[in-house]
Parts: sequence; structure tokens; C-alpha cells
Amino acid sequence: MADSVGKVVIPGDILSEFRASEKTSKVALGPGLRQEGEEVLVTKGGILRHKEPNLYWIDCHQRRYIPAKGEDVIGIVTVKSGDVYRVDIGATQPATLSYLAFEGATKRNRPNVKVGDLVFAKLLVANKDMEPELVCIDSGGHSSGYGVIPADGGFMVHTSLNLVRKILSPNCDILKFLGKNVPFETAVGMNGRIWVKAKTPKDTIVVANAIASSEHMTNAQIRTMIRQLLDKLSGF
Amino acid sequence: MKEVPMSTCEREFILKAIRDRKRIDGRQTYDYRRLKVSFGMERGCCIVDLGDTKVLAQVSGKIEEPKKNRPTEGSIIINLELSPMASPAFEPGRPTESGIEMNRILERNIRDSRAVDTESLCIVAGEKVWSIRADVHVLNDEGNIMDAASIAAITALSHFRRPDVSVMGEEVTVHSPEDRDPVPLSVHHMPVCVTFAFFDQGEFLLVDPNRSEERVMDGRMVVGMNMHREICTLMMSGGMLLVKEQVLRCSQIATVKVAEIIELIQRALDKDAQARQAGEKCGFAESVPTNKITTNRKEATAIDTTAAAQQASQVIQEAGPVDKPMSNMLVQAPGTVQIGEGLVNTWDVDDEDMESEEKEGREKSVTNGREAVATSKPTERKRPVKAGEGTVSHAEGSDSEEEETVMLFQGDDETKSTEEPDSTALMQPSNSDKPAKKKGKKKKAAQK
Amino acid sequence: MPTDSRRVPGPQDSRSPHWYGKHATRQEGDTRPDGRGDHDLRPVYLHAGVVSQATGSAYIEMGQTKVIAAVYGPREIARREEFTMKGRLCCELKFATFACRRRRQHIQDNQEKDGALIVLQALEPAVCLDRFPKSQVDVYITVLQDDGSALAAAITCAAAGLADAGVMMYDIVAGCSVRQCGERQLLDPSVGEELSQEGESAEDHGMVTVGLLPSLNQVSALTLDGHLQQQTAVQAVKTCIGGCQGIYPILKDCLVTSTRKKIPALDPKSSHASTEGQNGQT
Amino acid sequence: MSSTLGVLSDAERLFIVHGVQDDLRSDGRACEDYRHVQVETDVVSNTSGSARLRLGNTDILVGVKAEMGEPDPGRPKEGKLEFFVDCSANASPEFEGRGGEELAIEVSNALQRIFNSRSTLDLTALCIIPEGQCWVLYVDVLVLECGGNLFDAVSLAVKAALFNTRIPTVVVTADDEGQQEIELSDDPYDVKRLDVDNVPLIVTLSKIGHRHVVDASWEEELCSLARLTVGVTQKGTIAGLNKEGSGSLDPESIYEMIESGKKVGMVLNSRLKEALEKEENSKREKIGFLG
Amino acid sequence: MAGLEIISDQGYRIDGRRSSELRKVCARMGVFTQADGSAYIEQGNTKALATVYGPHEVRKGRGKIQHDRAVVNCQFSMATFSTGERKSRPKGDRRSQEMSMHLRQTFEAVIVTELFPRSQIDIYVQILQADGGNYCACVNAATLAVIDAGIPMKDYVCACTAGFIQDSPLLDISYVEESAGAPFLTVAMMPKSEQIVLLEMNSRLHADNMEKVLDLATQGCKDVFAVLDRHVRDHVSESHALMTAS
Repeated sequence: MADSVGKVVIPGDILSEFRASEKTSKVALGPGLRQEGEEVLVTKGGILRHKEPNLYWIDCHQRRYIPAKGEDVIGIVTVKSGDVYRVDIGATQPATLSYLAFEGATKRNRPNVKVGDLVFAKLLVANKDMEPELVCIDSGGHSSGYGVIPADGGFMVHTSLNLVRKILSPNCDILKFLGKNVPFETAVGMNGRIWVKAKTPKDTIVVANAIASSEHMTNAQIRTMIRQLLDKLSGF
Repeated sequence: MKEVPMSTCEREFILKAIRDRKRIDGRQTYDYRRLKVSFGMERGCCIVDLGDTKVLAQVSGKIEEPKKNRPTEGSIIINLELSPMASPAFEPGRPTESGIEMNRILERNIRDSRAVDTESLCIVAGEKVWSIRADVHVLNDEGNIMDAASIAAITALSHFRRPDVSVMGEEVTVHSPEDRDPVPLSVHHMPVCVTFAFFDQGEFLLVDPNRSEERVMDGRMVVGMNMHREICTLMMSGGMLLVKEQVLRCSQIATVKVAEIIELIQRALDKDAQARQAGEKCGFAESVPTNKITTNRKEATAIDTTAAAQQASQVIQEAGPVDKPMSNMLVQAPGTVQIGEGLVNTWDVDDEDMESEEKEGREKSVTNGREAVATSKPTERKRPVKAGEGTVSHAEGSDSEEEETVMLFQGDDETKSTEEPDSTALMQPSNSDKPAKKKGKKKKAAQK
Repeated sequence: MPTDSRRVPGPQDSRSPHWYGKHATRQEGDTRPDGRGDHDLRPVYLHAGVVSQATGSAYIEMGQTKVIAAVYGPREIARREEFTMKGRLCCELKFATFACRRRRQHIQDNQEKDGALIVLQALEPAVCLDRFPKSQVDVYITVLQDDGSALAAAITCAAAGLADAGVMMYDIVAGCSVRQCGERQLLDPSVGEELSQEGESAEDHGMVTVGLLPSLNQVSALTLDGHLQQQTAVQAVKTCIGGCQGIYPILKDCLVTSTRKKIPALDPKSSHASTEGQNGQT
Repeated sequence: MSSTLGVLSDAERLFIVHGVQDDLRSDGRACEDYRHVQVETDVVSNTSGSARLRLGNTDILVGVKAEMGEPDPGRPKEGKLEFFVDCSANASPEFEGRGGEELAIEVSNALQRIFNSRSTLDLTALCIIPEGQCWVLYVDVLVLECGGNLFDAVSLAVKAALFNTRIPTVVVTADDEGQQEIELSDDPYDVKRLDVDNVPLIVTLSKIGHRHVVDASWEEELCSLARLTVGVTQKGTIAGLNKEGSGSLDPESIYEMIESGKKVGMVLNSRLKEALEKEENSKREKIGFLG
Repeated sequence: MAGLEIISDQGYRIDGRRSSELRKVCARMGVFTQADGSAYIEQGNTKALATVYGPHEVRKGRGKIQHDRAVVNCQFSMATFSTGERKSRPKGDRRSQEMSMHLRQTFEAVIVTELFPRSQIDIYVQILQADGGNYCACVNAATLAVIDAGIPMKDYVCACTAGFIQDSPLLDISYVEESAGAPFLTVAMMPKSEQIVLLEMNSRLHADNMEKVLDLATQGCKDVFAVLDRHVRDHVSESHALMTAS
């Protein structure tokens, strides 16, 4: 088992021995692994990852988002019914967002949310039995970045979940490197939706396409690609 | 199952980009996406890839009794299937209104304009005639199904061969392909549709809208034309108002586009015919490019970097070591694994400066927005089989496992499109196994 | 001929042989082929409670005509239309494909829809619809063998089924039909008499079917085909009403036996007649 | 008649019922009066016969097309009559799509009932070659507006259309090896006409309260629980009878209704005959819908 | 159809019209009493009947309610006896569904639907007799019916066909000329502003002749507009006179 960490595993593989850590004899199985009696079975094709002390999970390529509690997502408001907005977050069912879940929202002072707006929110409730629920305030009641994303000039790209995890991970410097050269504003939703806004539509297109295509690039490749874009941009 | 809803933010952005004469995938206003026509093993089966929109057409024939009022004519039936596989918006069962409209346009474009001669399909007048049926299935909908379907239908019809038939008095014999080789249909002309999308009440105009542009457009116009600049069908219905001049301008643009598309179809047909004569393997399996990862790879789009030509040499030094052939898995960097031969460097260079013919005529038409998407591997990847420099193969089709498909070249050396007003910067030759040729081209571009 | 994709049909242009047979010439004289008088009913066998799944059901044999009806008690309406205070009665009549001499289609054709409408309008006046608002009673009738006056048998059988289902009714409905050829009126005609063409040329020829509420003496269904003078038409309707009154005791008896079977606690001694088996001939 | 056309409040219902009791209806007619009938034949050009009829605000257009086909094996020496009723959505939004099918089947069954006996229309005249070829008359009824009393209007329009039908005469020549050739005479005036005297007309008597009314408007139809449709020929024979509606009728009132139905039917038949003859030989300009 | 020459050498067509002449158009509004708006039109031998119900609340298919505008719902059907060959189904086939869709799109662009949110406007058109130019007769009849129903419209919408036979453009194609396989163009247009609402073309027409045929069709639409306008004014003045008189 220890040898197959980092290797590609396919659904149905049986993972036999585990390197239980010293302290606890237990092993934590993340997404993609399932315990069947004594054996551990792989349910999703991908690369087996291991993190000290005893966490194993499968890193697979997926576009369909499975809601998880506490994650930030970008949703599209589809229906305004009564005091609850229904928001599409790309999961199995649309999430609900109460009008009170905004900073400073009261019965009379309702937030200005229209059908079709983009909302950056945190998942308060997310499990397989209940409808996912969103909120746009942090525990302190402040919006701290959450809320309705203004629709003037920004663009949203639908990508796979891996890319989002990649650009949010510390050792990937695409955002920093891009940011140095083209000032832009971005919101990254764990459900594979990235909102980007630069000064002009031309820059926004360049940044959006750069991020979208950087999925299979190493940092070096990303840096060269961005440098080429900037030259092209300058000669535009 | 409804589609993913379109947020106002995306809608506003796309419209704003169009008003600035830009498109989110970097094409010009009159550019087609990468058009690829490939044929199956059987005669009459072809797949058309227009960008990511994929359409399969299959032609079949059977002998039937003719209709009473037309005893000496065979029948051509064209049916467009919008299968739910293509997009979540299509429902199985009865076709939606747009499905019916597309069916009718296809039918009018090919049948009413008598592209295929039905008189020649008659075997015994009044009793036995050929009934040719073209089934077009949409496999993936990334916008503009109409053009892809019309190209697929007419290409399949021209590619189809029906068994030869001989009539002796009453008795009709159908010859198997062994003793008499099958006969092609007599296709007079090849009508192809060009779709124009209109925005802001007809003020802005785009060719070949992709899916997001289709969802944002006010209305569309479909112009079906053939080589001889004859309009075979024209359909403009839906929520917007046009003026006469716009209609005439669209038909002129369509003339140019149709000429290129038909030229590509003709080349693909000839290429397939050569391959079949030479007895080489042909069919879809053959036409799948073997040296690409088909799953995770983003479509390679070329980078027009005429400005960066001076630093070409400096980029090459930085290139890392050559990776090994496909056989084993190679971990390039933490977090990524590479199965297969690895990505292709599409450092291809457009050596033509296409001025877009709009009024403001910028001095260098840069296919903007087309960022260095391709994973520009620093090194020129050598093909494992052929030795390096010497193979400046002139004709693409020379080496055997040359892929079946023919790309609509924009900067192609041999058949460079002459002075047509705007170029279809459709697709760079992303064919991976022609490194030698590419290098040569870059030098030429460098001298310009 | 509607093409039927689910079943393997016979060759399209097959034709049943009996068109080419000579029809039995009807011998003159007043007796009918099966020896009945002009105004005699055929022997009737009626039994309620034959379909266990249904809330109520009935099976009738008038001579060789066999009809079975199943009633599914008041249940909620399938498609939510607007609110209705009155209940709804739905009726479906289907001839089995083998029921008649000429094979019938598997889907309902216009004649069966017409028959279903007549049976529905026969039963509707008798049922207290306002007792089950917002719900619906379904009556499914299948004619197993059609040997003449199938519609009348269907009306009687459906009414018995409704009664057996315990649906509240003002009165039971009895159905009977009469064939008028020339000046003769043949009560409860068999299929030979129904289709015989020799009466066509005469001044009066036609077929009358009546659905009657016997105790209230109200006509709930009346249909007449063919050409009849006014007097003969009125006379035909009267004979039909007489025929319905004739069937009424059989209906009553059948329901008594089925109720007695269902509620055994009923004091056995007091029931005077009727053995356990079917009820007798008239 | 389905109450597709609207809802009637109880006050209106009471007003109509009481009016009928004293033989006065909401539009001033007596119990056995018909509304104004407008009939015009030959309004559609590419048909063998056509008629348009307007009874009050019920508007019917009937087209008869004669085509050649095989006879029914049961009746080899006779032609065929096919009825098709189409409730156009113009009549009411309910009839859009498949909405009007149920009513259409009811009307076509009523027509079938009065036409399927032999003495209605002499079908042997339609036979060309026994067991071989015969004329098939496709009678297509198009309901353009429903103002109540649909069955009467349809039967009147069908009779007028059949009166107006012209069937080209056919000459059957047997060539040498017994093959029968059918030639159509191309002279447009060399045509056969159908004898429609024996064709019955439907009179619908609606029972309102204790009396019955003839030619009920859609409001009156909503007030009546039971209707009796009586098919009456010119000579007064009853050619079809059908009780409709969810109510029941006592035998006496049935006989009374048959009596008055026959009376009204005979008057209707003669009035129609006069109108058709007058229109036939008056040769004035066709007004169609433009009138 | 080679034998039949569409245009005689003196320039007359089979039905005696010259090449740029419309067929005789006569119309009548308010044909029915129960519909909100109704109209009947005869263009040559093509007869069409249109009725309009609405704007009324959406009964069937609650799903398609638009919160900001009215939904236009059209149904086109041809009488079974309207064409030479008897049609078995009046409205089920693909051609009528396509025609219904075109009518809906045409009138969605012309009717001011913003004034009646969450409501539905039904337009039903019935072809009584078909002799070519069916779509145009439907559009013209429906325009009159919508005006009769008093529903606000941006402008009249008139439709006309124009063909190209023996290299001369012909106006208002009849069934004989249509089935002769000649290319013809159907235009639905707002006559005052000359804005094209719908454009449809069949069989082959060379791109250069496109302009001539389109101009002729535009002129045809203007003539149809003149006729319809006169009918509407007569109808309104006549009913006005009745009202003031009684």
C-alpha cells in the first residue's frame, strides 16, 4: 500500500496493508476510498495521496462539485421565491440562501439580489441528506469578501475542481506571477468557478484564459506562458 | 435537465467584449473554429469537428417503391438527431422547436436545392427506386450545430457509395461490392450553411457562434450556399429586426466562408480516396491522433508571437531535458503525472499578417486572447521514429500514419488562400508529428 | 389500420373467411332461430364479485354474449384539475380482439368510444356523485364475446358492478335492446338478427337500446340506429322498457346473493330461496 | 356539450330556466324556434363539394373530396363514406393541440350513426367496379366557431355539402385481356350528383326544467342536464336517436320530444331544400366569409 | 414542368398578372363574435382565417410564464381539404409545427409584449384554401386579427413572396409557380421602417439576383400594407359610425 502512494489507482483496486502511524492505530480515509469489511477499496480513479500522520485520499479529475461544509463557492441566483433565493452551485441540487444571510440584512432592509447575479458564499450546511445552505457572512457577521459579485466587467470561467485546488495551493504561484504584471481581482469558488476582473475586457480575457489553461503546467511552464502573453499584450 | 444557468455577469461581459470586437476564445468576428472532417471505415460515414462541436453523419440506402406522384425519382431523407448526449438541454423523445427548425433548414438546404440528383436513383420507374437516408447525430454541442450538421450531411452524401444495380427486363440484380465496385451518388453541388449571430438588434455580427455566444445572441441567420455563389437556403427568424444591407453583407461574407469550407471538404474527400486506393488503413480509429493525450489535454491554440521571434533562441536554451517516450508513466512535477507521449509544443507561427477588413484595420491583426495556451514545452519534441532534420516532407500525406484528418490551414504553404478580404485564422496546424517542417517555417517567419 | 409496434400483427391485407360464406337464410314463421318468442329474453347469468382486485365487479352472460365489468371505488383524480364539488364517473368500454366475428383492433376505436359514452351517460343519473367530491369512480368494461346487444349487457353488468362496489346509487340500471325489422320487434336480438340485412329494405328497420332506472321508471340511456316511423320508434322504446323491467328481478337476486355471501352474519334461516350457486333462469 | 365556453352563474341559470317555463328564451325566441341560418355552397375550390353554414354564431365549414379506393369487403358493391371532424383552435383555446379531439369524436360518431343505414344515401351509385374500385367520399367537417347546438349545424352543413358534391362520371372499358381501364371524363360539367332527399338532419332537444327547447345556445346548453338528438328525414322518419347528458328523462317526455323533434325536423328539411335550390339556380356572386 | 412556361413572351403570367403585380387581396375583420380578435383574408385563391385570444392568464404549461413580458403562443393548421391532395392530419406534421414557430417568432418581435407580463396571447391561424404563399396569408391575417383584438404592435407586419423565374423577379408566387421549382423568397417586414422580421428562401437563387428579388419583395410588402391599412381604416370608421349612430 505504502508503495502505491503517488501512483495511479483505478476503482476496484484493493489496498491491503496500511502504514499506520505510530501514535494512532487508526487510518483516515478521504474521498475516493471505501472500507469494505477488512479491505479498503478504491472508488475513484486517480492518484493515491498520503499525508502524515495517517490521511489517505484519491486526487482525481472531477468537474461535478460535491458540497462540503465550510467551503467557499460561487453560485448563480436562479429563483427568488419569498425570503429564500435558490442558487445553482453546480451540485446535485440548488442551494438555498436566505435573505438574512447578508451583512446588515433585516426584515425591512433586504439585500439587492436579482435573478442571474453571482454570489460568493460559504457553505453552512452540506451533507448528502439535506439541501445545501449558503451564507454570505462570516461567524462575526461581517461580509469579509462574501456577498453579491458586481456584474460590471468581470468574467467567470467554469473549470475542473483540480485546477481550483491547484491555484489555491501555496506552491503554485500563477496568481502571484500574473498579479505582478496584470493587476486583476479574482474570486475562486471550490465548485470549479473562477471569477476574474481586470481593468479592461482585453486583460480580463487574457487572465481568464491563462488561468483556465494552466491546469497541466508546471510552474516553469506557467511562467514562460505568462511571459509570452505579456509580450503579446504589450504589442497588442 | 436544464442547462447550467447563464449569470448576468457572464452575459454582460460577452456582450461588452463583442462591442469591443473581441471574442472570449480569441477569434476574429468572421473566424471559424478549427474544422476537421474525418471518415469512417464504411462509405458514407463521416465525423465533423467544428471546434468542440462534434457531429456524425451516416448515409444508408435501400430500395423502395417510389411515391405515386413522382414514379421516376428516388428519395432523399435527411434527419437530424439531437441526442441528449450532446448537451443537458436536449431531451430524449419528441424534438424541440429548434430541433424541428434545424431539420427543416437541413432538408431545404440539401433536398429542395436538389443537391443530389434523384432521377439517377431510379431503378425501375414506378416500382423500384433508391431511397437514400442521411442520419445526422449531434455528439457534442459547443454551439453552431447547423453548420457542422450541413457539412457532415453533404460530405457523407458525397462520400457514400451505393451498390451497383443492373436491370434485365423484370429482374433486378444488386451487385455485391466484390463483383462490381459501388457507385457514388451524383452530387451536383455542395450547399453548406453559414450561421451569423446578431447582437444589439443587428448592430454587431459574428460568424460561427460558440455555445456561450449562442445563448447571448438576439437572433441568428443561416445562409446556405454552394460553390457557384448560389444561395440554396436562407433563414432569418427570431426576435430581431434586420435591414436589407445587413442581409446582403452577410451573403457576401458567406460566399467567402463557403468557398473555404468546400475546398477543405474536397481535400478531405480526395485524401480519403487516395488512402483507400493505396490500400492504407482508413477510418476513425486511424484518424485519432495517436500522439496526444485525448482526455485531459486542453485544445492546443497557437500563439501569434511575431513580436517574440527575436527571443526564439533564448527560449530554446531554457528548455529542459527531453522526456522519454510514452511507454511508462512520467512524473513531471509534484501533482502531475503524464501518461502517453506528453504534450506537444505548438510553437507554430502565423506567417501571414492578416489585416481584418474592418474599417479601423489595425496594422497587425493579432489573434488576441489566443494566449499561449498550449503547453509550450521548451524543447522541440523529436518524433521517436523519424530522425531529426532531414524530413522536410513536402506533402503532408506522405508518411503513412499521417492522420486522416486535414486541418483548415490558415498559413498553409502550398494552398495559401490568396487575397480574400479576411483570413480564417481558423486553426494552426497543430499536427504534432511534423517538427521538421515547423522549424523551417519559423525561420521563414523570422526573416520577414 | 393503426400500426401496432408492440405486437406481431398478421399480414396487413388478411381478410376473415366468413365474408365469403353464405348467410343462414332465416326461415319464416314467428319463431326465431333459437326458438324464442319475439318478446322473450335470452337466459341471463349474472354474478357479482368476480374480480378480487376491484372494489366491485360483475360478470353477465345474456345467451352467448359475455361481458365483465370491474369498478374501482372512489379514488383521487389522476390529473389535478380545478376543484369539483361533484364526484366524477369515468367509463371505458373495450371489445376483446376476439370478441366479434371480425377481429377488432387492440386500441379503442370510435365505435367503442361511442359505446363507452352511452354506458357512462346511462350510469351517471343513477350514481350519487355529490357523495364523493374531488374523487373519481372508474368503470372498466370488457366484452368477452359479442353475440348481440352487447351494449345492453354492458349497461346491466356495469350497474351490477357499481352496486357490488358499494357506490351510493339512487337506483340500479338495467339495459335492454330491441331489433326492429319490418313490423316485427325482436327483443334482446342475437348477432345474427342484429346484422341480418333482409329487414333493411322494409319501411322500418333499426336497433334500439335503452338503459332504464327500473324503480324510478326513468330512461337514462336511449340510442336508436336505422330508419323507423315515429309510432314504431315509440313502440320499440316501450318494448325495451318492458325488457328492462324483466331483467330487474335478476339484478336484484344477484345482488342479494352476493351481499349474503359477503355478510355471513345475516341470519341464514330468514333467507328463503336461492341456493349457493347461480340464480336461475327467468 | 362540454362547457368549454365559459361558466354560468346561478342567477343566469335561474333566469334562463324560468324564461323557458313560460316559452320565452333569453334571445326572444319561442321554445321551438331556430336561430338565423346562413348557408352557402361551393366556397372551397379544390373540393368536389363544400358548404359553409352559420347557425347563430356557430360556424361550420364542410369539404367533400371524392377519391377512388377499394370497397369494404363486407359491402363489395357500395362506395364508402368517411367522416373526419376537426375542431379548429379558432373556436376556443381549449381546442388547441389535441384538446378538441374528444368533442370531434362525439360529433363524428353522431354523423356515423345517422349515415350508416342503407336507406340514408344510395351508396351503390358510388361503385365503379364491384370488389374492385369505388368512390370514397371524405367528408371533412371544420368547426370554426362554437355557439351552441353544434350537432344540428354540422348535420345541416354536411347535407348541404353532399347536395353540392359533383362526382365526375367514370367510364369503365375492358381492354383485350380483361384488364379494366377507368377513364375520367375531363368535361367539368359531365358530373353525377348525389340524391340527398333521404339524408336526415339532427334536431337536438335540450330539456330545461320541465320543458324542452330546440337549437339551444351555449348558455342554454349549460342549463340543460339531458339532451335528445333526433335524426329526422324529409318524410318524417326517425333516422337516429341518442340521449346525451348526465340527467335522465322519463318515458313520457321522451315521446313528446320525439314528436316535436319530428315536426321541427321536417320543417328544417324543407327550408334547407328551398335554400339550396334557390342558391343553385340564382348563380349570384359567392360572398364566403367576406359577407 | 418544362412544358408549362411560367411567363408568356408578352410578360403575362398564367393567372394573367404581370411580373410585379400582387394577387387580389380582400379582407374582413371581426368575423367571429367569441374571439377577442378575428380576421379573414383572401390573397388570390389562398384563404386564411385568424383568431386572437388574450392577453389572458397562462392555463396550460405554467412553466413558460415570463415574469417581464407576455408569452405569444401560435398554432397553424391547414384544413384537410385545403390542398389538392387531401391531408390526413391538419396540424401534427413538421411543416405546420415549423410554420407555427415562425408565426410565433414573427409576432414576438412585433407585439409590444412588455405591457402584459405573466400573461399569454394566443394566435390561431387556419388555412381554408391553399394556393401558394400560405405563410404570407397567415401573417397578414394574424396582423389584422391582432389589430382587431386591440393589442398594441410596433408596426403592421406584412409578408410577401417574390420569386425569380426565367431570370426575371416575380411577385406573390402562386402554387403553380411554387411547384415549378422556381426559387422564391418569403419576407415578413415592418413596412414603414423596412425592417425585416423574417426572411426565408427556398431552392437555388444566385447571390447577385438576391438584391433585385429582395427589393421587389419589399415593394410587395408595402403594397400589401396599403391594402391592409385601407381595410382597417374602413372597418374602424364603419364600426365607429355604427356606435355613434346607435
